[in-house]
Amino acid sequence: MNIDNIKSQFPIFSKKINGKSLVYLDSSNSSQKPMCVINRLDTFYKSEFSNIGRSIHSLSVNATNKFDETRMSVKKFINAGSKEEIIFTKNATESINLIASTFGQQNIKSGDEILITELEHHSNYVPWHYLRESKGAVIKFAPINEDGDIIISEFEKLITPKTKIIAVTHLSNVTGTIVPVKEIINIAHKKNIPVLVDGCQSAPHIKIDVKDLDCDFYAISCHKVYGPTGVGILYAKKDWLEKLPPYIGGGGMISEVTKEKVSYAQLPEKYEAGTMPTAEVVAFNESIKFMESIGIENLINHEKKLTNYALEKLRSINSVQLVGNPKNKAGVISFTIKGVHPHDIATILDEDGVAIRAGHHCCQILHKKLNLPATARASFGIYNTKDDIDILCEAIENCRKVFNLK
Amino acid sequence: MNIDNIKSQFPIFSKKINGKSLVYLDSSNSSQKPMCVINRLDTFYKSEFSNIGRSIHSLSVNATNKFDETRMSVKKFINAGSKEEIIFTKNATESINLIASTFGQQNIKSGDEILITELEHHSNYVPWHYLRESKGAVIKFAPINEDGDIIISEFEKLITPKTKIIAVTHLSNVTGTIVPVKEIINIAHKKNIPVLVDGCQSAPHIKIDVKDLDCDFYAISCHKVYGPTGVGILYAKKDWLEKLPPYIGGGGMISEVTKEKVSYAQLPEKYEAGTMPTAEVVAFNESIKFMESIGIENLINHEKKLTNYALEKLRSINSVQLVGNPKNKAGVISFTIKGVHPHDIATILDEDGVAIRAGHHCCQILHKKLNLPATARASFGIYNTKDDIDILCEAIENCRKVFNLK
Amino acid sequence: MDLKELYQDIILEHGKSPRNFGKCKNYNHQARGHNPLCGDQVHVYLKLDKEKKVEQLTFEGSGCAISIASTSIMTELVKGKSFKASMEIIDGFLNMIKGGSEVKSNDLTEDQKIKIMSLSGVKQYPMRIKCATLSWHTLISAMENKDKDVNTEI
Amino acid sequence: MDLKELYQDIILEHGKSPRNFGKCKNYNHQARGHNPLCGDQVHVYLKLDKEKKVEQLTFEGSGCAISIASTSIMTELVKGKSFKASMEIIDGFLNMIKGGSEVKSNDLTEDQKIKIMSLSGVKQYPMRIKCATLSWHTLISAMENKDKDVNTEI
Ligand SMILES: Cc1ncc(COP(=O)(O)O)c(C=O)c1O
Ligand SMILES: Cc1ncc(COP(=O)(O)O)c(C=O)c1O
Repeated sequence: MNIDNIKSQFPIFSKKINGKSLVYLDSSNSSQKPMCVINRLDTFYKSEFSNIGRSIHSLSVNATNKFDETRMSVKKFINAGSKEEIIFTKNATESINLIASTFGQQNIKSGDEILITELEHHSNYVPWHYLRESKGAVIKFAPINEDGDIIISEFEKLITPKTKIIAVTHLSNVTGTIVPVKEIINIAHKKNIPVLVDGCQSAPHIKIDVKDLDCDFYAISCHKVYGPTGVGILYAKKDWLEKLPPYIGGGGMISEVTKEKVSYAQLPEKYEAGTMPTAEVVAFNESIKFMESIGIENLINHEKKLTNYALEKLRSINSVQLVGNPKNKAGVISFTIKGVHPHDIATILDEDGVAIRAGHHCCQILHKKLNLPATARASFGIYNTKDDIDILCEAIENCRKVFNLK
Repeated sequence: MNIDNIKSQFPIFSKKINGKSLVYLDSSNSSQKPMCVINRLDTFYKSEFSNIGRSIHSLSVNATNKFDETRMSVKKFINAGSKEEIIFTKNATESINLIASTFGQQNIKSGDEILITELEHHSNYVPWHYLRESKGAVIKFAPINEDGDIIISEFEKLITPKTKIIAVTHLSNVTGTIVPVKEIINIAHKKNIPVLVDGCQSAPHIKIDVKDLDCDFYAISCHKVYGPTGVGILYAKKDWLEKLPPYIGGGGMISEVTKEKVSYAQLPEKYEAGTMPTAEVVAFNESIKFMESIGIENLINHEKKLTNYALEKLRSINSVQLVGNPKNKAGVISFTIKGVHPHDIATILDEDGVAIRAGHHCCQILHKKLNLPATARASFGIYNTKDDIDILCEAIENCRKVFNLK
Repeated sequence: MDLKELYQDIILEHGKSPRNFGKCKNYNHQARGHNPLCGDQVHVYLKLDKEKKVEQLTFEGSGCAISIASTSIMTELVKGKSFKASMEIIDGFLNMIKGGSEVKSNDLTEDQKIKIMSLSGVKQYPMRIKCATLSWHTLISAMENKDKDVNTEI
Repeated sequence: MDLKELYQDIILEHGKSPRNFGKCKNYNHQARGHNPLCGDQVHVYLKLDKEKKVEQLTFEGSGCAISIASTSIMTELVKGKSFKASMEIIDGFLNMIKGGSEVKSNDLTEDQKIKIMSLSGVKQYPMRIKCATLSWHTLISAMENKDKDVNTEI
């Protein structure tokens, strides 16, 4: 697949926004979907739909196989050890809650410490906050420096004999920081502390190899990886999933049920209660195939070039301040404009068909640390081009005009 | 819309199963989807996709509005008091877990009683079982009689001063029993006990009016109501939702977040953490419109006629035993055939293109009570016809042939 | 849609140099408003005299041009008004922003009416309506002495 | 696909009148198997003698024709075999059902081979494979004395 005309694979780009071509720079929020994924949903609903697992009829057999194929693809995509380690959830937020809740039940008591970072998305903080409330756990925040990088030496110092779990993002959805999670996991494992990685932003932008990372848990949202909404993934080492208690309870996750007791299904079903987002999981297989047909290396290269181009151009605009300057950065760029609030930036850019996000991006702690109430964020996907960056920069110029700034 | 050729609205029926036309009698498991719903998904992903709520750009504004419109439609569809009472979940199983977990945290202590029935699906038992394990609650099972009806006098006797919540299905997914939930809620409320209704099976088959029922909680799975997979609904009275603690924690459900504390968003966002099944919720609006264009009354009539026709025909087959004979019954018919195990029935019927379900239908307790290890189940949707029943009955005859029975 | 309608000079000017900014002395009512989606904050300080007239009205907070300008204009227009007149102005404004007609009030001068209508461009920008209305809701809360923080979902 | 292939007379006959049904006396190994999806249950009772030869092999349980016939045939074929030969037969069967070639074993008579191959029709019916294999997995568990219930996800 040729990366240069990849936009043609995404039907949304034939749409006009306020009469202008759509320049979609909100992929960290959710990515657009390629034709093959949309078509797969369509065919599945039109000619293959059935619930999975529970019925013997042909439609159900086919749907069950297709569902399983996605699980196998995900296993391969992230290099998991077995398909039992791949659990389908509704989003990364649920994946993290699943671990915080079940791990917490079993392993957290009053005074125990949970170590996270100042970069974390609310979805990788609130679930741990619940354990603070219910169990009296203590949450520590590993600090970042001015560039938006985790200070590893400080991180290490925050690990104590009471640290029970570490939860850290792989890629910041504000600064674009690529966190050296392998190094962190290595440090943690020497002290026998399990590590959860929030892979929400990394999954679409970085090659993921959970075996190489040796992480204990990894959370992904499929809608950010060119997949349908309504599906998330939890990777967890099999040992953990066998040891931890079940999470949501109901049909499909049980073994034997009597009035007195309940026993649970084997993996991965133990963690997949109720009817799954069947069609969406089936269609997500196409997202993986799509990325693989491009080649993860090519995708990374493309986004790297784009990011560097964008950084250079934005730096050359006087009124623009970039947020953070991390050592390793992916295609997520937050910025502010002197004299124009991010919400106003977003509105003015939208007038030119440029979709960015403004606000705290679900990272209030990070924004407080940076002493910024809000930022504007442009984030890239495989479909973005240098033209998009050029239009972004022109639209930024327009902010100054609208606000009568020099 | 004319109910007689409604099949043409469902693209799946142009598919052949083993060379035969599809006779889909597994709607209690999951319904097929009409063209309008499939098309809505398609257009939304192709030309409107964006995440909701969080961004200011035009795509996001439109998506947010469309998402809200579904919430308003659901509110109207079940006659809720306000849109704050409609929470989107991933399925009915999550809806029930949400209430069991949050209500349990706040209101259940050791020795407290939870009253359910012998008809319940595992999804309306396992979540309560968790409270038995974590809190020492006691679960009581209201008995059914031979016909598959709840014995109301026995039900009443099981209510004690320790009963803290009652959870009951509106429509059994095995016997098709329509449970007199209004009567049960009335009894419960006289004693100030809240009632959760599992409306999974009723939503596609019965007119639902939560105000008239006066239930405290109502759970629905959209994929059984001609909607996409990946979406469920929890209705709850506003007072409850305001009083109960939050459930899944993360982005979108917070108000203010600092390193020390977290406060939560208002309703309904408080219970909608992380990225929602955006496209699927948007498309579900078409499912509601579809049902309303037929008219709920017409739909009920159609299914009533079909059920009576099927019951009559099945009763006339000597080897067939019907499971239960409830006073009020909807289009869910479970049966056994002397000398042929339900799994074998399902396989043999599938050969004729007839899709039914065999097993315990996630109701092991009910099957134990009925002293049946498994049953075969034919369940109807708006698209089924008398022809389908005729083909079912012929296929049942074929079971006897294959098994060399007289 | 027209950006010039939204960002009129008067809005930009109030956004840049808000009136009545800070905490007034001797305030006897106050309320905090917050938009959880974007992080906008506003804190309204209010002094009602014995007749419940708005003697003082100031604010602190951070937000976009629309939000700051709207708050600034609000303080200008409401300060000095009776309780009843204040409530009428607030209702008139919220109604106008939600798509209603222009604000009619005997308590506003023509100049003030032009000022309040300068915010009407927001109508075209549904995602920005909360920016414009947050402080007004917060003011109601302060006047009614509700013991609750306001957020824009209301 | 062909229902006649699946429901051969020999299957129907074993399904209706299973051999070695019940709990044998003096069993020294046992295991329970369960298919959570459909509720099939099997309980295998096994007596291994000092040389670990299968002296007795019986079962109890409920299930479909395929499952009962498969278990019945299994008990017939494995009873009297050495530990090693038993394991070979089991492996051969599981391999065949998963799409492998026919079962080769020096320990089975031609008649027995026909019997075991009568189950091969199941290959065409993926959802029914678990029905056929549950008891065989359970037997392995009993022979290896694993302290775990079996279920067909294995
Ligand atoms: C009565 C009943 N309750 C609950 C459920 C669970 O629904 P879901 O699997 O969509 O969560 C079902 C369907 O399987 C059902 O029939
Ligand atoms: C870093 C990070 N973590 C977690 C999430 C939560 O993902 P979701 O909303 O899909 O659950 C997001 C996306 O919003 C994110 O960017």
